[in-house]
Amino acid sequence: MVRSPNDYRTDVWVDWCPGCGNYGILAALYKAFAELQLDPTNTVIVSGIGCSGKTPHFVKANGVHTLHGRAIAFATGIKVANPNLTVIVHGGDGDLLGIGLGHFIALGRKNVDIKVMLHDNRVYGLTKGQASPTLSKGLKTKSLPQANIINSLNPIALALVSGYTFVARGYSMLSEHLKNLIVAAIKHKGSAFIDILQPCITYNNIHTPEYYRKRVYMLEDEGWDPNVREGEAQNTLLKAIQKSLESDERIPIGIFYRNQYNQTLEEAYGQRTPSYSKTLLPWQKICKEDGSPIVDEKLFQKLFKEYIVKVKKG
Amino acid sequence: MVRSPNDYRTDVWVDWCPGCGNYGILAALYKAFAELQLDPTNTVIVSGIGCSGKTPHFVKANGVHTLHGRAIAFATGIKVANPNLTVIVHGGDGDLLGIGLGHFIALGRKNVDIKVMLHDNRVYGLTKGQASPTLSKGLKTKSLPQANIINSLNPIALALVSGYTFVARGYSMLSEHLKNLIVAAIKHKGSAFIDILQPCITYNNIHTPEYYRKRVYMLEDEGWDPNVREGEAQNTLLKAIQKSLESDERIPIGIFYRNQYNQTLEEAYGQRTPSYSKTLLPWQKICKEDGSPIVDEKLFQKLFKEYIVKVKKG
Amino acid sequence: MGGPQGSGLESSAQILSKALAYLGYGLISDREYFSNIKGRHSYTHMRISSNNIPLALTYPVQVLCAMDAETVFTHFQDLDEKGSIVYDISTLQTKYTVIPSIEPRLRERLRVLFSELGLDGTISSLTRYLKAVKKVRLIGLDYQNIISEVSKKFEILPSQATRYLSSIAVGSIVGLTGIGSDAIKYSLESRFQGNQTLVEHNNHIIELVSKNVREDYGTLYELSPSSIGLEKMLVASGNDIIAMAKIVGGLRFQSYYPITPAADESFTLEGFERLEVEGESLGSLIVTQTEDEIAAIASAIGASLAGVRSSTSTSGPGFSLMVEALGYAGQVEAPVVITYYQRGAPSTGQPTRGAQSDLLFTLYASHGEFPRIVLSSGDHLEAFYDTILALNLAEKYQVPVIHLLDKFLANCIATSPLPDLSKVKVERGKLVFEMPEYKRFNLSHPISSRAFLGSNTIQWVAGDEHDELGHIDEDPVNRKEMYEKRMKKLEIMDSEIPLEYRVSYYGPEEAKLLMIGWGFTKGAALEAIGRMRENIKCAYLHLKMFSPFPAEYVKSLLENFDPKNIVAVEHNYLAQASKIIAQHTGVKVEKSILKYTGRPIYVDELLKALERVLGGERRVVLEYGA
Amino acid sequence: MGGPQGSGLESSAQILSKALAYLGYGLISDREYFSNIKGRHSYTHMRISSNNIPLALTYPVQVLCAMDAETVFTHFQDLDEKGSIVYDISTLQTKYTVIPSIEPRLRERLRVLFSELGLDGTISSLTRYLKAVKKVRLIGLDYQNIISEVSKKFEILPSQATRYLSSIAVGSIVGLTGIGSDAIKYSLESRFQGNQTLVEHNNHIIELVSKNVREDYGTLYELSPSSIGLEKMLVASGNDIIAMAKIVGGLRFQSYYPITPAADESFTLEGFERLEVEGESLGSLIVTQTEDEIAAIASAIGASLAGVRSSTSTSGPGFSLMVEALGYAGQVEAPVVITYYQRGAPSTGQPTRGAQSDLLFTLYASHGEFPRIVLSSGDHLEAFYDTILALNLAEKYQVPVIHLLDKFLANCIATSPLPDLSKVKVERGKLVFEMPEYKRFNLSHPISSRAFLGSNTIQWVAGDEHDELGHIDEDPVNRKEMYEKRMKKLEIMDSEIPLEYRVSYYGPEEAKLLMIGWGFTKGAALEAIGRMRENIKCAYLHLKMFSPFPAEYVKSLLENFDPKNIVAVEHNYLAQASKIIAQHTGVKVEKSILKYTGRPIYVDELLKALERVLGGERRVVLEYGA
Ligand SMILES: Cc1ncc(C[n+]2csc(CCOP(=O)(O)OP(=O)(O)O)c2C)c(N)n1
Ligand SMILES: Cc1ncc(C[n+]2csc(CCOP(=O)(O)OP(=O)(O)O)c2C)c(N)n1
Ligand code: SF4
Ligand code: SF4
Ligand SMILES: [Mg+2]
Ligand SMILES: [Mg+2]
Repeated sequence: MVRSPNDYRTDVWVDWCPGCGNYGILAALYKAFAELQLDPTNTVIVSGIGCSGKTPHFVKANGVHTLHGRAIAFATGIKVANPNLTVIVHGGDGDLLGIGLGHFIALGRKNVDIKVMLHDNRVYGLTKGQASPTLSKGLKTKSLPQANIINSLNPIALALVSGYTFVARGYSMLSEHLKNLIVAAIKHKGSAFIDILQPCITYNNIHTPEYYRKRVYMLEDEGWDPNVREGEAQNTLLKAIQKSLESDERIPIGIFYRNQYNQTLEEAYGQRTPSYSKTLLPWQKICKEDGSPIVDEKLFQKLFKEYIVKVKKG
Repeated sequence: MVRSPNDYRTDVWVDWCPGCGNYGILAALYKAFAELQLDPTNTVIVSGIGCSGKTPHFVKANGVHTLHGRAIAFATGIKVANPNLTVIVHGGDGDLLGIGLGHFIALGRKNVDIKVMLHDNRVYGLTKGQASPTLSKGLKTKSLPQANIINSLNPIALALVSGYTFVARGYSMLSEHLKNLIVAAIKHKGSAFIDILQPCITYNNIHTPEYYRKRVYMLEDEGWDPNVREGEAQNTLLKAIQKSLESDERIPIGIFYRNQYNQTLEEAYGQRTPSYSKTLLPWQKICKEDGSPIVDEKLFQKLFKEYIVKVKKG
Repeated sequence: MGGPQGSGLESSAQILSKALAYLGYGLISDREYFSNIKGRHSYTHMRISSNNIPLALTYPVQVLCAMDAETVFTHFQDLDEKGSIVYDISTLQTKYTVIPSIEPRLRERLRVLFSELGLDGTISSLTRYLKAVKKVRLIGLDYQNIISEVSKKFEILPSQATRYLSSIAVGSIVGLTGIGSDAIKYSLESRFQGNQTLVEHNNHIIELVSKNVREDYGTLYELSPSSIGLEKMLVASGNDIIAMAKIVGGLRFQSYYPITPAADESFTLEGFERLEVEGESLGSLIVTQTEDEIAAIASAIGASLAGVRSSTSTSGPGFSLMVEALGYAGQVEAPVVITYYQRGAPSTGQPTRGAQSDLLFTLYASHGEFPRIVLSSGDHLEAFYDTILALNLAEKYQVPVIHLLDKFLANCIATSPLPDLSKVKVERGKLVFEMPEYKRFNLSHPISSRAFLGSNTIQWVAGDEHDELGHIDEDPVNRKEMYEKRMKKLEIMDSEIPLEYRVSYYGPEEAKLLMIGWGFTKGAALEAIGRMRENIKCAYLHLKMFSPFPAEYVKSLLENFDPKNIVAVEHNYLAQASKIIAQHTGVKVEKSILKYTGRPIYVDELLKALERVLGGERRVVLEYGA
Repeated sequence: MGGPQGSGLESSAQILSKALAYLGYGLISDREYFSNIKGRHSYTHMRISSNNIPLALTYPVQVLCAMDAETVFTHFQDLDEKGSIVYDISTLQTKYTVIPSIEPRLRERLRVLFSELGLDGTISSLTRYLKAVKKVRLIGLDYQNIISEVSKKFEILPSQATRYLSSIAVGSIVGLTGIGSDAIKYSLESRFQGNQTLVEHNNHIIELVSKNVREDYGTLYELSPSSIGLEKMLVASGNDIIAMAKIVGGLRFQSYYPITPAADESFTLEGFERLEVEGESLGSLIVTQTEDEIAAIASAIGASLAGVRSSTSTSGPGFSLMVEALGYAGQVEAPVVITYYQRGAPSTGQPTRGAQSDLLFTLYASHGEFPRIVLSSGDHLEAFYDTILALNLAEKYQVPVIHLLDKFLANCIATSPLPDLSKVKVERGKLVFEMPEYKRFNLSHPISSRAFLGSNTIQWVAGDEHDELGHIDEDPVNRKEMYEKRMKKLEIMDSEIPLEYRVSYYGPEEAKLLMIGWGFTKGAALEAIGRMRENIKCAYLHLKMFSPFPAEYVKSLLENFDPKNIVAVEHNYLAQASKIIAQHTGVKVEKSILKYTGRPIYVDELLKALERVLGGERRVVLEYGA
């Protein structure tokens, strides 16, 4: 059976505000899934809390809607437990770069094969529009009583410095382009990050589709090559960081950086413990037919011999 | 009274392992305090948990020994409540870059005038030598059962990307040089970070004084200029990031980056609320002599007029 | 009044509230909404009285004002016999089956019900049924027409005029109750602070609709003049009144991480950072949004150590993250106030619904043992005084104080008299500003003198067990003494804090039936006392302070009642307060009336439940409300 | 045996333990140490028996082996009349005043005591006093001499030879007790796994010292041959035995963030990642160090959702951070085991000391209400079975399980018989691997069929209140049903989990005095039963499961006792378990014997305290131990 984008829709009513950028992300996701013909039973969307956090309910694939800021931590457990799953994280900018920042960076360090989609609307949507970590200092979106007083983070630079091996930016209103990024991220082996510019129609009257229309341009149009060649990771990284510092007046989208040479954490575990790669943990036997543990008296004594003392006779 | 380094010592027994790099940090701190003639009653050392976390007890100045990973968050409250205080954070690499990473980055964003001293020993000292976020993948220090499986972070690059306006690296065994860095950091207005290479004699048999002796060199010897000139922050930043990527074989110490042009959070609050700068919060009056609140019936009705309805007569 | 979230209903409720207050009426108004920004069903449930300030909500309602078809389908059963329903006649042909935002379970219930009643699922058939069977007055209006008129009259785009839709609700209620146009004008002026266009446009719709309604149906619910007799009234939500109290109480530092239903308090506080009255500054208030809740409480404790009255506001998920630092505050004897608005739990639960299921958690949160105060409030004015009390007790006893509230109170708008500030004092406890050999944790008394960081002292503070100076100390004798120093505060607080701050008894002394509750339950319980049938005298024991718990008083009081006539009334499953009673007094409250749907307890259902309890039922679970 | 932390004492204790086990003796050995890596005072308190496995520690001790002067000053009062002290004669002139690591309070106590006794503060005067007044045998050795000899003999640097200092302690005990050289050889081989140099060097010192001691003082404490009769013994710390149990129980994923006293368990587990026996793989175990405790529990829950038996181990501060995710597990019905080692609290507290002060916290941690299991263990073998029980119950009931232990157990090395694996089963509960319209939260039964992510199903999981599919749902009827579905599990668990897993009664049926305790208290209580004077029959009620609490059994049992003869024995201030009893049964346990210095309850002090309780005291606070 060939799955169409529509086959990944659930019956759940999508309750984002009309005009919200999240619709574009969802559409791109459906299309990417269809293009890759992902098996919904082997795909898991993990999310945090926020408007963005609702994504899994709208997708017919396994969905784990977790806690604010913790999606990556849950996802890491899922992926390490079963590396066969395609694991995708959807989170907000407050979610991933505010409360969840520690996990966001840890994922870069670990290079677990998880794809992180940042719904970057520069506000805390679901709590009614407070400033998020990607809102620049001095800006006053309509829901703020006063201008934002804290400097913003640069998600791309941060992901690069953290060790993500695939770093990209997309724009929710350019759904085809975004779909391609998602496909590339899923195909990539290792931790992947897409900063998705997502207009919040209700609370963010600065970063509107209008705003982005004027500023967004595609890296590929400039002939940008994000790919690391063997041994040249550092140069490519530095170049990508430089690109990421480009001012707000011209916003590049596309793949900034892609490094195919780094070992994933799952691979490292497999190297350390070959049986980990041979039989997936969930399907490893832990007891016999009758329910008794596979570690029986004999195996127990062998396995734990350093703790067992054979008492001297007589 | 002129204070000597010794005047900043307490009677508490310093219970670090003999030969620990922390001694060098402590010595540099005493000297820096003496050079700046810091008033102990107006100085606060805030620490997390770890071998590094014990620092405040050894210094005769206010000391707040907080929770693992949270020193920066406590320090931010202290400094914002009383910007007159000199506030210094001492933390471990697990403390600041593991569990406390979110706060570490948040401080960069906020540019609160706090000085962060990272006791970078690449292990979790006080819990007996597990790998910390600055230990490279593949290394196996003597306390690890197997080689470290997770990539390390680059503290300098991270601090730069986070927005710290003063970023430096010191080495605990070069106490005079380190002292100078501490002095410069304290003199700097804004969030300052010093990555202090600190041999852990007990658990880290790789990053020993021997190791560092061979690799460490001083930025100033290369004529490095860390200072941002007006309007050139981005270039200087990029250059500093590039420098921070220098491989482990040659380790630069000194000031990587210094930006004097950014507003601190305290300044921003003062701008928003002039009385904040006029009278320090702790000394603002909140009640009258008799204990009644300064907001009396009359002021209450004026202050909260939008919530008060005068009932129509008759 | 119901309609889609984000369509202006919240503002309509405010406009109505102020207009009614202007006329001297008492009101309470609950807002129910989904965890959603736009489109899902929300409603305001308002109760108005001309002779007192209503304390709780009740069903059925007299008027249902539906901005959309979903509201009709969701609420038609809430309507009283002979009540009135205002609805949009353009929705007459709308079937419930085509409304995507109706949740599956409600849709299923409607399907069953409509098929039983033989209705075809349209608004039209439903309203006909209501008229025929429940004698409901049908007030069908053409909303689109009204909007077009406005758009024409003011020469604005129809899409812009749509923003005024919710004023149709206000207009119809104004028409039905006879609220005067001066009151509406007053209220609009106050709501739109100088934006005359908004005042004019809204006013126009309200006048238009109210005139139509009045002409066609009469002033069906004409309000008699108020006999309440207040000259001034506070009209505020729980969030707002607590913000005001914090300012009066001398708060200078509030940290928070956004979370429903706490964030509105911080939002309100942000409006007062300058603390200016007529250009003169009373000080300054720092309101700071942190990177997470851990940072929120940590920085509040930091500010407290520096000598500033500080607090943080949060809800369940946020408090769960604050637990470690709460223990730190306990261990280092730092005053700090946590304003805790309970919501539907566990976990993310029901973020925008109410509950009282976090009581046991707050009492024991964080590892280890340390003294804390847990204080809860039952209504707006109580919350006002308690907020200041919380700030005082935190500093006086150098302990963390958890002020336990809930979403019901947070979002309810209520009228109340102005607080009596002559009753309010600021107490900062034992302070010292200069001392050469200062010992922060002097063992000579459980409550040591407190110095601010930055005064003429040096101090050390550590979450490790420490000596008198604050340095780490593992000596067993010091451990015991320092542990006891802290724990002794529990006894001191218990003996010093007056009983009237901790528990209140309402009702006749010789009552037969005793309700025990806390927090927002108060309103419904008090109303129930008044409305219970004559021969059953009821009373209500309102618990406010759970730590230190007024064990002796509660015990001796309970002994006056027949155990089968004592009933816990709570918004949780376990009857948590009664567990605490058992723990402290050995008295097990065996009966309970509980509700955990996320909606408040209504007076009418409580009355029915009380009858069932009298009839012998041990546990009644309430479930009314959409 | 005492000496500076980091000087090899831990290893000495292990060597002695294995040697003693080899000879069939029973032993229990507690390790006390500061939150410090090197230099502060640490000691091992060991009790050895030839006719049974000792369950608890007691004072006074027969032999005190001091590696340094600080040990002598810290422990001389622990010595029995006529006991023996082994010490370094080169410290004879050392005064307590020059030892910087002695904490101020102990120094002050020594000052007072020595001045009362007219001693000058040197080891020399103190030992003379001990000999004269307490008839203590003085075994002075020249440690430096011994080390020099070794350094000469093996041609190693003296600084290197110093590493063997702690073997002097082993040697002296071997000498005094007559442990055979075969036992020591066996033990050294096993400890140093093939490193013959270490075996040889250590063995040499041990032989040398033991010979000297035996020659000069005789085998003062010659152990009679063991009558225990076990062929094999487990010699392990609590941390280790739990690691073994997890492996037997089928654990496949352990996440952790380092913390004392939990981390050693994960460290042990890491050694078994490959799960290989003689080259054959039994599977694999992922042990993963996370960025913080929040990630630790979140990833364990994630692994659990993917179908893997998972757990995380932590202590108070870590658990405090796990609270939010704990509620998530409760809400989404995810099995997960949290192995929780209590330590001195609150806050950072006493990181390396023991306590039982987190019980109430674990019962109510996280906002809202959800079923959980809280299970505690009293000794090594109990902990072994309970660990597997925890893994089973978590999956069977799809709830989070908190396995509550403490630092005492974690760090105590004890001998025990090998666990009886025929009693052990793995139970995974209701599983489903394939189902087209799979409903993860099917409402038809409180326990729904569980599918793994990645099996042939699709499921949604949300911390928000959800419908049967797992999608967010705010409908009040669904809310009530889903809430009740979860909470009903409490009743099911209560009715299904056998009583013997939850509570044990020890002692004669017709006892007069009842102790109630939990966790590590068990050992001291059981010994006290045996050692109480003849005419007072004692019993001990060992509580193991606090949620669901075996209320009826406990209630009816307590009714058999005179309330004045029921006493709570706990390592906390509030007598937490007795609070839970009161809450569930209405019975208030009015008497208590409590200890909260961070040191374990010793049998001798417990006996004295029981007498005081019999004499009418309501609350006895214990404080023995350095
Ligand atoms: C621990 C915790 N703190 C706070 C919240 C409240 N909360 C819900 S959504 C949200 C932020 C949403 O912002 P963002 O992550 O940017 O997502 P968006 O809604 O913009 O997609 C917050 C703070 C929560 N659910 N949990
Ligand atoms: C919440 C919490 N988790 C874990 C610990 C245990 N702990 C104590 S020190 C420490 C780490 C120390 O490592 P680092 O921060 O690098 O400091 P160092 O000792 O190396 O100076 C940890 C994990 C704790 N105290 N609190
Ligand atoms: S609030 Fe903003 S982000 Fe959330 S659904 Fe509405 S438009 Fe989208
Ligand atoms: S363990 Fe390492 S960091 Fe800690 S005191 Fe010892 S040498 Fe220093
Ligand atoms: Mg956002
Ligand atoms: Mg470290």
